[in-house]
Amino acid sequence: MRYLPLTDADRREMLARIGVATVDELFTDIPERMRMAAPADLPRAKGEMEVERHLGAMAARNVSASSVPFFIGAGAYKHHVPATVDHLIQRSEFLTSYTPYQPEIAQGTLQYLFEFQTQVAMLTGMEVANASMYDGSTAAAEAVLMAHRVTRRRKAVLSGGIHPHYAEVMTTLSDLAGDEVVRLPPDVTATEDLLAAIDDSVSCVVVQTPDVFGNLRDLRAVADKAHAHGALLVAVFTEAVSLGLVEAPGAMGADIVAGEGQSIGNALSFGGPYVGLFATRQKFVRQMPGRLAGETVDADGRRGFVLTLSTREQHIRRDKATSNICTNSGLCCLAFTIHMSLLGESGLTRLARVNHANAVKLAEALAAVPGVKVLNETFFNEFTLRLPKPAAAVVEAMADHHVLAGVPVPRLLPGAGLDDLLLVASTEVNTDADRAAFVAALTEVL
Amino acid sequence: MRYLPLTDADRREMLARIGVATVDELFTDIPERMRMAAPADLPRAKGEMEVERHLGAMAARNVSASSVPFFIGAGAYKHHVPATVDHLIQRSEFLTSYTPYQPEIAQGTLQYLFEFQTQVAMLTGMEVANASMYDGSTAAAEAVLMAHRVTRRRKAVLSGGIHPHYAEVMTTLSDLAGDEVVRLPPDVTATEDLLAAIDDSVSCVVVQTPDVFGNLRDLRAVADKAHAHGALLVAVFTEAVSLGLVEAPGAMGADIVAGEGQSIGNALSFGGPYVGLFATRQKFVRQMPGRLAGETVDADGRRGFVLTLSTREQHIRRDKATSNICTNSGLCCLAFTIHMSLLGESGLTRLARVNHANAVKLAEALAAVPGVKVLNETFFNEFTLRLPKPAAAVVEAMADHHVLAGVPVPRLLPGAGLDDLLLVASTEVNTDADRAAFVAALTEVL
Amino acid sequence: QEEPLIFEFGRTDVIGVDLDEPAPVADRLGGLKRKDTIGLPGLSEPEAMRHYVRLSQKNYGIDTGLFPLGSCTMKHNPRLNERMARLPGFADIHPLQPASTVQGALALMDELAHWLKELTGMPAVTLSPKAGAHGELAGMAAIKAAIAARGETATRNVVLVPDSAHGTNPATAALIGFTVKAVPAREDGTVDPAEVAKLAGPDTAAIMLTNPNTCGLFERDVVEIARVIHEAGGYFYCDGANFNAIVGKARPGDLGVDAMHINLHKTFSTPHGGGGPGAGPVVLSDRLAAFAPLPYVRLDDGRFSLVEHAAVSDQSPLGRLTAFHGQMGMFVRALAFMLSHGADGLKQASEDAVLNANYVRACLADLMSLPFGNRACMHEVLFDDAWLKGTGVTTLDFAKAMIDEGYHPMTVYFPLVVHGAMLIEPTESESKASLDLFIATLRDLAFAVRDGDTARFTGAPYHAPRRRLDETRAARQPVLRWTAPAPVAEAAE
Amino acid sequence: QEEPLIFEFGRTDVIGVDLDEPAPVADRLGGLKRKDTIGLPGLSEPEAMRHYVRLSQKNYGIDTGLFPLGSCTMKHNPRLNERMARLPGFADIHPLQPASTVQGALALMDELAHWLKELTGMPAVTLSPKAGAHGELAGMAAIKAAIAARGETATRNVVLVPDSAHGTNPATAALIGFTVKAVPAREDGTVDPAEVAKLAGPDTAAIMLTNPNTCGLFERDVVEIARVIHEAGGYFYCDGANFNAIVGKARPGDLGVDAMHINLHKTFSTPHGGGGPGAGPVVLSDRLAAFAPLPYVRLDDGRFSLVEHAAVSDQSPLGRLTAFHGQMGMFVRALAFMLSHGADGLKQASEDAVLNANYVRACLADLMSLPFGNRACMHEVLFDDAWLKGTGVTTLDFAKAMIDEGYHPMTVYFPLVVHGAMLIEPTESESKASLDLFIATLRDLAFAVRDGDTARFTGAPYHAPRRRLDETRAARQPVLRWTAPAPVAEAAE
Repeated sequence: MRYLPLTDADRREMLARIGVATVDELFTDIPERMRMAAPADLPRAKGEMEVERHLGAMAARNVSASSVPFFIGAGAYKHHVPATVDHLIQRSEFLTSYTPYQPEIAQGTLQYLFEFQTQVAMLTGMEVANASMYDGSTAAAEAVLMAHRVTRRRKAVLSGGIHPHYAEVMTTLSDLAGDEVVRLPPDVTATEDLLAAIDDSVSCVVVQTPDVFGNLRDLRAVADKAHAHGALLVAVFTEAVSLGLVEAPGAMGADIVAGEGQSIGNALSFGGPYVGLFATRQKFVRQMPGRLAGETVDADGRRGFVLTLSTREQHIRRDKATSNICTNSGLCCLAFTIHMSLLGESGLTRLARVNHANAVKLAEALAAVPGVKVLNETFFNEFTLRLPKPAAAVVEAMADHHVLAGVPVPRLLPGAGLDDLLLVASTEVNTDADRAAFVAALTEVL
Repeated sequence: MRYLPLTDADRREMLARIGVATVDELFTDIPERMRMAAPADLPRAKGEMEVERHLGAMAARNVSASSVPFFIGAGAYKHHVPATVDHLIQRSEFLTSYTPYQPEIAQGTLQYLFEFQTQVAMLTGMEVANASMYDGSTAAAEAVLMAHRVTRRRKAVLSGGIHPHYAEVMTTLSDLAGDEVVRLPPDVTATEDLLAAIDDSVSCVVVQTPDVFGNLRDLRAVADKAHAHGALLVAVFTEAVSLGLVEAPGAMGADIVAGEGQSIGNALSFGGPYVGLFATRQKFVRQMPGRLAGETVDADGRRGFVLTLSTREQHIRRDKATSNICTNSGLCCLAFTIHMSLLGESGLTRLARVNHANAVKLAEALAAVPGVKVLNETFFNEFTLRLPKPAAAVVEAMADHHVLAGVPVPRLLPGAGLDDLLLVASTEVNTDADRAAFVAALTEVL
Repeated sequence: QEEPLIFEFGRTDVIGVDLDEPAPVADRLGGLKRKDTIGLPGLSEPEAMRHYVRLSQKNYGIDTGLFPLGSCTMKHNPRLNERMARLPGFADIHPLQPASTVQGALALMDELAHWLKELTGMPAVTLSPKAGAHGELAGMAAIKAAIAARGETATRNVVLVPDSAHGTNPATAALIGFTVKAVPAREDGTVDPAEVAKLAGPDTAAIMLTNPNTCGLFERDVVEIARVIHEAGGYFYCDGANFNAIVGKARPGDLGVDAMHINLHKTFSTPHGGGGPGAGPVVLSDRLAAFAPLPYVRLDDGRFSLVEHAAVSDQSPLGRLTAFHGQMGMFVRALAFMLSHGADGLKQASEDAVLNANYVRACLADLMSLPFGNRACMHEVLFDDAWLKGTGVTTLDFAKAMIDEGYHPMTVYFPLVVHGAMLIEPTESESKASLDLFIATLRDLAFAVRDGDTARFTGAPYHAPRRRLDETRAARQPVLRWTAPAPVAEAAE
Repeated sequence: QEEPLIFEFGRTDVIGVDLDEPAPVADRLGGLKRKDTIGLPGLSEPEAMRHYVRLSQKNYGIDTGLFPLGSCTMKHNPRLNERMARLPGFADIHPLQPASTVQGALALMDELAHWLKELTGMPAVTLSPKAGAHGELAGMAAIKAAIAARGETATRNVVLVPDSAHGTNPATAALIGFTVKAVPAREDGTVDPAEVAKLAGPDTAAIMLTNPNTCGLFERDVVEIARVIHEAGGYFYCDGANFNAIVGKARPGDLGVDAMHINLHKTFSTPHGGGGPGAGPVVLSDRLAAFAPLPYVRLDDGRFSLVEHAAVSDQSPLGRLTAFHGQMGMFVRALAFMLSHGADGLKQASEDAVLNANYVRACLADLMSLPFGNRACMHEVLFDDAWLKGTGVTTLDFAKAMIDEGYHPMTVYFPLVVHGAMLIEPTESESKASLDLFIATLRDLAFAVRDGDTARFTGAPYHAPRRRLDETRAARQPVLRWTAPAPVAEAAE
């Protein structure tokens, strides 16, 4: 077997050195009747060529985003990732390294994490950021738990503009922890009265911008009221590129920012792995979950980086830890930070302008389709359409026309009476031809 | 522009430091009327996404070998290359390094070249090998020139079983150098009388095995007669995998072996880049063309490797050099040597057995198609069919049935009266289904 | 040459990605356009390439040397798996595409689930957890839900956790409101069922047991422990971090396990990537299957679909634990690893991993101290620092000296149950020659300790990108991001 | 840790590629089955991965640092190009597929040809040469064929080559039977047309001139030289190795060039790969276009075809120079580079390359000696060793000391026309910050020379994978392959 270096001769020699006759003698702690007599009922080893054929055939049964006009967003976005990013993250020294517990031989990882943290802090307008979470939804759920720790309260208020999956994750975790979640009803046009829900019992208000329907939210009034009541504002985003064009949550008063970083550097990959971004104020840093890289010096006085503030973590505190997390999204952070370095401020802001311009053009073109209405006053690169038919059926019909048109709202919010709503996203990958194909297919199927 | 780090501010600062006002002042040696006033009449810069689309569309207009039942050989073979190979050759330190002129910081390249040379020598049954040539055909042409140098004669005899492209390259180069080439007529069934062509004026006899029609050649009698007349035997091969199963040229008396190494580690890539293998006897080493890595020690006495015997080369000898070559196929050698290391003796010989078995099965299946005749007595993984119709038309028709059936002999040898012959190759990538598709399509179009 | 931070040489007007500026449109930002600059430095592509390549050169990886980090399972990461995960049909599909356009992806998840269930002997699996600790959360949440369904939420709230457990175990239990009670290990490093019986009762929600445990030993009384817990009405959560030792040799389902997460990045070789991403699917017994989190894949009449919402009639009160369906990229890699090995290869891999660890044990037992005696271990061998006593060399010093010999150190100071722990896991990916060199190096170091060559250890590492780093300073005065240096007044010229 | 040779740790029974043994067949080998064993060592995949990764770590590349190798043009190698070259539609097609199945490939060759012709202002191009020297061969062969077509083979057989030329120039001319005559350079490092006129005559086949030349200077009298050669009835072969300095600034066709090879791996960034593969297409003037080697691409009615055989009526007596159609993999990369830059970007790249070289010159001119005075250079700057005279430090020593500072040395002892040459080519890929650091380092070294710190140079490198290697020994007792050590008689135990 190509992955196993030992030969039978090696095995015999080693068993002799150990002083046992067979390898099974090393497994005698397993109760004999529990030992498997035969291998599992699964196929035998395959060569590389056969594995490629097997998995290649599965891959070929999926319609990839690049192969069709593609307008799906709702928490994951199709962006172009430079070839350099994928090349670099496959460097053996990055790919096959471990959590940098031995910092002297892990400065590569530690330095990029330090750079990543700084980029995330800058981007969100916050003071500090951690070295990433699993994804945006778990980052948001951890933000709520953190807000509880900071405020010593246990009730979170969730805007109706939050991505339903995110709201569900927050709810699941809060239910498990015995905390309370007040989830406002779906708010398609950003008209909910969040302020009314804030009182002295609330630990945090969680608001997403752009929200799941694409609306941009001005957080300032919410921040003010939350702060007046001793609560925190948790700002959530699912489209990191928006931060290149839209006011940063930090500038609008957010205390914790949790978001999804997939858009920068990471593939769609059917939902994972992604990279959760998490930033907060300096004063809350010891309540922050997740791994942190920090600057220090070595025995010769040279600058170096280490994992730090690990007393917050489960290795040390065990059942008193801020979180049970002991993984981050290392390689996805790396992809994020490389892509962000390539973009820089000029590139990110331009990318954001291209996204917005493409979305505006698309919205205008779709608004002209009879029976179709764009519901958004404001948006970045995603907006909500009202269709004259159920959106799910329209999306299926358009897929037959080789256009992936967006996410039917009932897929996210079944039974909410929003069956005729469709979320549509447009990024830099969309061309005029893509937009024309969308309009033509939509006109056809309506 | 993403590849250019200088900003306009940098440029201004640097021009000031140099002491010129504009960059054009650095180009004043170019006669003014010869300087281009406007940029070339070519498109402007494209972003990565646009380049991908442009080239991707071109790529999509080609039928790739993996996408259809594929049986084309005749000098380039479709084999499976492990993912590890391509990963490793893309390591920055291999990919972006130069010819190892500074050996202290190029031991990586030098050691793998030394390993490569040893592998090639072992494989061909020869004493020494160089660090590769451009491809098999140029290696063969260089072998002829080398034979002239060694024997101080200038007439080469070429077997009629040599790949016509190879024979043409040898002829072109010999014509240019004013040397003589006697090219025997195409020899479909390996029945030519090579011995009769050998006399005391001949510098070398060049024989390919397996030959272009797939026949295996026993070189021993030719070697004996050549040696008796003071001539050398140059053995050529185009399918390196055959050496895993068939007697090595060195064991059959070859003095120089020149062959194509593409089959091991390298993609088809429409004909290039490939890797020429070149091996000979120790006593001829100073007449050998091409780069050589050799073992030595450093100032601390530790083993190390350097380029050596460069006095043969054009840097030093200029117009007296053994060859004008100053490039090898570095990265293709690396791919070859990695793949060969992964195979090892067990893997290479098994790979060869699989190739042979697949070819035998295919030959048997095709021989059963009415009107089709397999002409070979012997073969490794390629053989010649006689068809009842012109082969070129059959291949085109089968391509419409999504089977790439082989190379019509007239494509290689137009006007030779061999229009009904088809070269067919089969490697480890072919499955039973592929063979069935071949038989079905052939039956259909005949 | 030192490698600066991107903030020290990047510039906000440099770009490494070419995009045309769009034609102006009437914006739809409603006045929320960003006003301030961000300060993000840009690098041209050549600068970025060199920066990250040079950073990588300061790292150690499996590909560069033996990585004997016990409990972390640093095995070979096949590049075939990387290639497969990058097929556009897997990497370039959106989680919310219509099911008709992702049948292959759903089929892959289904096939992975099948392998995991067969290998563990468990009837159900949830794929969505994003990492081992996330899997623990999913499994313990299922247990909590099952207890709730029994109406025992108020009374059944204690989770038993052995001292030797990973820190994530108690952290997870506590996170979701359980009370954690420690189970002491007996002298041989394993859990005594009698001890468990003493602690088990009507308040027992579950035991969280790692098996093989973090001392590298198989819990030989696992069946009895399962029986005791089940008898008390609790559930058996198994931490599957060390499943790699027994794949193909024993099935957790046969041992009485109710839930177990599987670290795909350990047992099934998806790359660790400097700390992630991982993937932590959880296999579940019949008793817990109904309480798996959403979403999951369903097959009806040859069509796969994704169940993303609980039907009203559904038993499961447990919702989502993450936005989408889990770590697809890792699923592809893990399945490629499984297919490549096959049932036979996976068993052989377990055996080789155990053989390698025992070989290391046998070759070092005369010099280094084994806290539980010189008996067979599983895939990793645990030494303590008894043999260093009085030498002036600590476990940490010894570890750092290994760096100077070109090795990544083993896991140190874990598990907590032995003093100055050194936990060595060679994995099945090491050849005998590689182990022999490693063993010779450790023996050489051990002799140096004996010979009193203390400075070689206390000052180590000497030959690494950095000497020993001051972790205390990092924690006391945390500097967690770059900030622009204060402008220095320029001296008058 | 030293990295052994594969022969020292690989074993013939170890396999890193899994294949099933085929069912036995009646072989068709006619008794030519291999009888002996080969001796090839095999490595498991983890062993192979580590071996080659560790070997790579002993190399220096553009990605790891500035690579100022004059005349070699070590510029950034975009990974986009690698990705494009690996598209199955390019990498996985066979050179002898029916033309109908490779229309995209032929279109790519046609488009690349168009770019090369436009950028050089030449009407024809042959793509098949495999490297620069192979391109020289193609170009000089075309000249030889043209002379033959004129019936002057016997009389017109001298090729003029300046002293400063690459060694491949005289080697190529000699290889195909020309007599080489040297043209001395004038004091300013360029060729004097008067000198050419003296040598030119009815025996003149061609001049081979590198422009910009290997001293980094543009041959300012190139037009006059072309006129002189043409008047004598000869052809102007231009070595295009340094074309990267003038792309978008001047066109060789306008300067009177008849043939010029283009190193795609220099000017258009296909990776050097430790010494290859290269690619050396040759552009040709109208006078030579008919004598291009086979094969070439033709477009008729929107269909591309490949002309692989000369028609009987064809003028060209020149056949194939290589088995297939050239370095397709490099064509894809080069075209990706061209498309990415566009006409505007290519011009900017030339300007930046020249700017960078002149900046280095301006910043070092006070310490190091410029053989032709402190005047503007093109894309590379040439220093000699006059400034080292009497210091006990040679050009080679200085170069090796640069290694200790983390830099790859510049080209040394080439061109031969100046003593102890040091030829620095930064390329357009370096940032100003990178150059400033490089310059500061060289200045620091230059001061160390002045200060008499000789050992820092003569003993260098100290901090490299190897100290200085004994090249004489390698040449005197050549060891060109591994051989099994003689078996040592085992001592009786």
